[in-house]
Amino acid sequence: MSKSAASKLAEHVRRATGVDVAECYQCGKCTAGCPMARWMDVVPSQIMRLVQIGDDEAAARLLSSAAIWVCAGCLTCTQRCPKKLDPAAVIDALRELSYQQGKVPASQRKVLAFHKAFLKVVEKAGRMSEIPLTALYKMTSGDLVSDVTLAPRMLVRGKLPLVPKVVRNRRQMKRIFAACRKGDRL
Amino acid sequence: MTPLGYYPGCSDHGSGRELGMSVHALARLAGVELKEIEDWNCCGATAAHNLSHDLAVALPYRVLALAEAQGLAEILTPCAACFSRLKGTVVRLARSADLAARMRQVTGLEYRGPLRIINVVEFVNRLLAGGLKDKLAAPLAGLKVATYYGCLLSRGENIIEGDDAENPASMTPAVKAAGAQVVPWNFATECCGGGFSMSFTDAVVDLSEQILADARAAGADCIVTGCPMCHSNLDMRQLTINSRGRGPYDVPVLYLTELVGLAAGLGPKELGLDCHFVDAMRLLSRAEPRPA
Amino acid sequence: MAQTETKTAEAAAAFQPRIVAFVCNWCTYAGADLAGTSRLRYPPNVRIIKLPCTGRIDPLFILKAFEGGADAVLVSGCHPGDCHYTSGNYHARRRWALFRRLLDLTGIDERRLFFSWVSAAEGQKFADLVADITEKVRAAGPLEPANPARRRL
Amino acid sequence: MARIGVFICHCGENIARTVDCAAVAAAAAKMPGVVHSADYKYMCSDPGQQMIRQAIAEKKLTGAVVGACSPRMHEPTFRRAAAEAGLNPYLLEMANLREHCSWVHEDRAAATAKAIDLVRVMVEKVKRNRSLYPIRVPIEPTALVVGGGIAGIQAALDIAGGGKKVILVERGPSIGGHMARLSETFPTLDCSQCILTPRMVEAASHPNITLMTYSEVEAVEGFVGNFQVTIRRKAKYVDWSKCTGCGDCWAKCPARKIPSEFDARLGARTAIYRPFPQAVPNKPVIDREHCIMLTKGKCGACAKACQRGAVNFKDQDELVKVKVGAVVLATGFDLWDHSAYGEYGAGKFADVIDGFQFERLASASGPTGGEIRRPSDGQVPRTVVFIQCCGSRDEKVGKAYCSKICCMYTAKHGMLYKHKVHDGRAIVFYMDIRAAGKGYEEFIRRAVEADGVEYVRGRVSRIYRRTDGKLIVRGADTLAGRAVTVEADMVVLADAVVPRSGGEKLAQLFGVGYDTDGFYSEAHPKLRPVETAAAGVFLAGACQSPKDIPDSVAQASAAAAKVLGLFARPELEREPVVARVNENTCVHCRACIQACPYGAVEDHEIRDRKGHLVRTVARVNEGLCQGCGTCVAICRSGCIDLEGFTDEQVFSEIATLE
Ligand SMILES: Cc1cc2nc3c(=O)[nH]c(=O)nc-3n(C[C@H](O)[C@H](O)[C@H](O)COP(=O)(O)OP(=O)(O)OC[C@H]3O[C@@H](n4cnc5c(N)ncnc54)[C@H](O)[C@@H]3O)c2cc1C
Ligand SMILES: Cc1cc2nc3c(=O)[nH]c(=O)nc-3n(C[C@H](O)[C@H](O)[C@H](O)COP(=O)(O)OP(=O)(O)OC[C@H]3O[C@@H](n4cnc5c(N)ncnc54)[C@H](O)[C@@H]3O)c2cc1C
Ligand code: SF4
Ligand code: SF4
Ligand code: SF4
Ligand code: SF4
Ligand code: SF4
Ligand code: SF4
Ligand code: SF4
Ligand code: SF4
Repeated sequence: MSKSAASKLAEHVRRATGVDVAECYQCGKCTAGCPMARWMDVVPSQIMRLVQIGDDEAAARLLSSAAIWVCAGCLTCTQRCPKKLDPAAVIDALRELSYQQGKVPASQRKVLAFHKAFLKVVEKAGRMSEIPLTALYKMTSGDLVSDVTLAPRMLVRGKLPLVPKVVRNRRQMKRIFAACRKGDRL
Repeated sequence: MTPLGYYPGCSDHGSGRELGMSVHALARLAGVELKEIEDWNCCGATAAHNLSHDLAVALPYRVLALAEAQGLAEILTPCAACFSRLKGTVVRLARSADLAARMRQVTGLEYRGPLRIINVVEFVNRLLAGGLKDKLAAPLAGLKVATYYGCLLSRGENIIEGDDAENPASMTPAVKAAGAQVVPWNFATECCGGGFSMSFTDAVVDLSEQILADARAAGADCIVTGCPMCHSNLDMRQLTINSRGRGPYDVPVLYLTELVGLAAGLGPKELGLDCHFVDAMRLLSRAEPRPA
Repeated sequence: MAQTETKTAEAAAAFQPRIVAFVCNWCTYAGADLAGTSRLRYPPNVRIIKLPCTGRIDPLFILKAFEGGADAVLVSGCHPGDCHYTSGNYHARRRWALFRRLLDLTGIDERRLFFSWVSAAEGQKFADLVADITEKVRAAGPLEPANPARRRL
Repeated sequence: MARIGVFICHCGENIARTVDCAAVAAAAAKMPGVVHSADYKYMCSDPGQQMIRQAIAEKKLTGAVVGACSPRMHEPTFRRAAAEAGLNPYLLEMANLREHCSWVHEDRAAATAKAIDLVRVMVEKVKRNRSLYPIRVPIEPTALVVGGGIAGIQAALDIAGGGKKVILVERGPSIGGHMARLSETFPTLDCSQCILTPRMVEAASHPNITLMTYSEVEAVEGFVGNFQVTIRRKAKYVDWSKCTGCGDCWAKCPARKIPSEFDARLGARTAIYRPFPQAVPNKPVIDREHCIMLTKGKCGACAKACQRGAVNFKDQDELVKVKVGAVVLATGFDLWDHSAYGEYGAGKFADVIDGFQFERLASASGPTGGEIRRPSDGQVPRTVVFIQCCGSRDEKVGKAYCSKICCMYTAKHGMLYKHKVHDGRAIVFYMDIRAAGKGYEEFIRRAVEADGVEYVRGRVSRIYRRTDGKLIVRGADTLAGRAVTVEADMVVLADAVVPRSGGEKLAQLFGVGYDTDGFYSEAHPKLRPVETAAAGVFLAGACQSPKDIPDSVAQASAAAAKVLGLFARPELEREPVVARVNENTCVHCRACIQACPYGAVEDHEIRDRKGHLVRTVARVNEGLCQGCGTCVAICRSGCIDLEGFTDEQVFSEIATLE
């Protein structure tokens, strides 16, 4: 059991990550070092605090926050936490929950579209390659204009392979994706 | 010599191809056989862990299981992002029997483990210790290098054994062996924005610019890295940074393997040096032949 | 221990090991006190016998404890160098090497004899130690005298 | 026939919550030899003790067992009660039903069963107890104080003021400790030197105090009342009986660039030096590691300069033995070395300094004459960042504790800086403000409200130095919920307070415990805060836990009171737990003589009436024996036993556990 017994969210996080957020004493060192903090609507130490509280209001705020999608997973917070906690893992768990519950905020459309496009390509081909990824991402994110000038330059440098490599045992890949899918979401 | 397992990772054929090229070139030179894992799949970096914890483990699990079945005990994965996923998975599986059982079920594959996963820095250091050092001609004397570790070679399970997370130095011996010098700077471990290149370009531009600015202020002629993601953010995104009116920056970004390859006298094309966005070939003109 | 391996899991769970702990007054007894004042939890299977110093522990005490039905014996005193009596625990340690061999002769598995150092400040260590020993001994099962003559020791 | 009484205490709810005390008492009543058994809510209270006294008298008890808290808590209380009722106090034993049972178990049935076992063990033991009588030993009424900081000075002065002799041993060349290095002191901002130096002088000139500076404790023998302590007087290479402290020598010394410990490496000193102008004694020593003469064999400039011929390169360390009856340890603290913090620059940035360095910058006697100038280039910093809890409250570096003094001195530093650089910015990053002393909260508010020190609540994640020399501090403002970056000219880290180096070795010499952080352990955190587990050894100051000056002084005076209390009696009563040799069976193998850590076992010649030697046996000197029992366990022929822990007693205890 998580030591903050009242918080269902804390218990979920503990089960998913092994982190007991009750141990966080809100020093703020995670926020202080976070490279993405300035783009976050809820900074990492506040994320920890809201998980401690874990009531409906806190959960709603967390799961629909941009912050959990903005986190780059750089582990700076985890590296320096004086309580040896792992805020990055906590954020991972919240992100998965947010996705499963369909709470991803509109502002994070592009980020989500990218992750989904990436996994779609991997599901279909077993490997990621730039052209299908970019094509799928652009279709789903609506972000059609950015980086159009980069593609030709990548091409001439041999960085856009035209014939993507694929995994032979496609059945196995399908099985893995099917097994990891929760509901209709992955 | 027993062959070293090799996991190329998806960027090997695409955006990070010069890393793969230079790794292979060095391995050839050192007489190390790299045996690619057959039918390997994408490890899921950097998307899978955002949406599904299970998938983030299952994808690398398949790779590990294949490698083990193919009789490999050690796997080199030059991409730092893949390294992080594979090594993280090895560690997590060793820690939790539950997870291992679930993965067996999810994938239908058997992995007993633990395999040893090594990254590009460990690979280079190993080659150097194995005799490659004597083959270096040090044509890079005077070159000032900012060694960039980023997140994936300095933190968490990714940290190289014996290194210091805050002030890492595991690349230093290789840079020195290549005759170049390491400049002290502040952004060796700061995040470049990682996988947000496409989906959150603003952040990558900002963060990468800080890194470039600090390297330049420190007097570095180039940045050396071991991660294709960092490389693409720092190299390719320099164009974006410049196009947004910041800069202009013109800092070559090399893979450690390219740097050591140059010192070993390998051809720049063989190392993929011509594939960079920011001209790296000009570093060669600075290269001074070592006095006989 | 062949006979313990055949034990069923329930039997192992039902089995309450008896552990006798010989501890010194200054370090481990105080450490156990600290475990109490810190309200730490550990299994109730240990019975402490207080002595001034581990140097006072006669190997016969241990044999007697096993003979009396202890499933395990713990000997714990001050850390090396911290002995309240400057060197009593050092003398004790020198005797243990010999004693382990003696124990072997009696047919008692030497893994049932535990040595540790617990200082007055190490309440947590004491609690962990007792929990650990209890678990190990529970897994190993009750001490069945291999040689019934041992009872007459 | 044994007539044993058993008394089970509920300790309010503390025992009764998990142990069925009535059931324990009932079970005890059935134990062989028990003639009386009772339970009560608070055994140690007056009515509880009365119950014991009454039962002893009415039931003619020959022994008693109190099942209550740890004997380390109340054994003296109950033994006193027994004695008052006419029972020899050593015929009473305690079963530890609280610390070893109710507090550590949850299962009521199991805890009750264990409690019954614990009582049974003691009943069987007490049946075999003998009446014992305390041993009386004379006391040497001289105290040893180790460490000459404010705590040691205060303890020495109070003991000396009480009319007893004191030997004050200080490792450095001068007394004064860290307080001598401070600029002004919270919460009143008195000048540290002004309040300290008069006491230093008083200590040096007090007729009852013998000052031994540049000295360290080397070895300790004996026990409370009679310690023999060997002190190493390190070679000073200056004959202080001739030296006048004129200073001609250090003016001439060519080894001038040695970083000054006193000035926290911000200033330099010579090889022949006194640490600071107000040093006591105000005479120099030669630092043998840096003196050119002592390392390379040439120079001698100081000797030439000295008109009194006081310099003596042939000086040697000297071992001095003293006899003392009590000891006060006052070895103080140090600051944690923040070079372990890679994210704060690993100690490599000259302008990231520690608290002592700031004190020296702010001190009128410091290397900058009291002007705040940063070490790298001597500029006056326009923005200074102060970071609290550096190393403290950080499990990553293994220090979970709060260093207690740094909130206060950081506020002081911010204030002093603002007093000196009016238009500068002082920014403090803090997690909590711990200002619970008298006038302390008011002091903090003054720093904020009157002096404009800016407080930001959050820890700092990283400091790095930009090429233009600015220190970039990345912190958080958790109250505003954002990351903040400050461009600073200087950063002051409030490093954790840690015990002095070598403290553990000293503790081992005296048999004093220390905690995992290395701070000396008191005998009881609330009720015996200046005593240690080693009888006759007391604690004062920051060696026990981080302390400010008022706390250090208060504890020093308390330690002095304990020493004076001990010395008020001519003799000491000691626990009669001693070994005894059965002279009839001893074969004089001398194993015990060699094993005894106190040299308490001696050869004893048995002579007949005519004085002819019959044989030689071992005999224990009660005055020296401390009752460890090593000799007992070592005697192959079983002819030594230990009072209070006889073989018979221990075997009977073991036997009950069947
Ligand atoms: C930056 C800073 C600012 C401070 N400002 C204030 C303030 O404004 N107000 C306030 O009340 N407090 C302040 N303090 C706290 C104050 O310094 C301490 O409370 C005080 O110095 C503790 O005194 P002490 O005698 O216990 O220890 P110390 O001052 O450390 O003295 C110990 C002495 O023992 C000696 N010694 C150590 N080991 C041995 C040994 N083995 N043998 C012989 N001698 C030994 C040492 O050489 C030293 O002389 C400050 C502390 C710091 C770090
Ligand atoms: C809610 C609460 C919880 C606490 N919990 C803890 C805790 O867990 N741990 C801890 O360490 N501390 C605790 N404390 C603090 C602790 O109570 C005090 O530190 C302690 O009681 C102080 O003791 P004292 O002797 O100074 O004062 P008091 O306990 O107040 O004793 C003063 C005595 O003097 C008598 N007296 C007063 N005036 C006169 C007079 N003119 N003439 C004669 N007699 C007089 C009073 O009747 C009284 O008996 C707690 C305090 C509170 C309020
Ligand atoms: S650094 Fe750790 S303890 Fe501090 S606020 Fe973040 S998670 Fe909590
Ligand atoms: S892992 Fe995420 S939250 Fe933690 S420092 Fe990096 S970006 Fe910030
Ligand atoms: S010159 Fe001589 S008398 Fe003067 S301080 Fe030096 S040693 Fe002492
Ligand atoms: S002999 Fe040593 S102390 Fe004296 S002046 Fe020379 S260097 Fe200085
Ligand atoms: S006293 Fe203040 S600054 Fe020092 S450790 Fe405690 S809380 Fe932190
Ligand atoms: S007043 Fe009391 S409760 Fe409030 S901060 Fe001070 S000590 Fe803590
Ligand atoms: S060890 Fe025993 S027999 Fe030997 S001298 Fe000592 S008391 Fe006598
Ligand atoms: S019990 Fe024995 S060994 Fe211990 S001090 Fe006394 S005489 Fe010495």
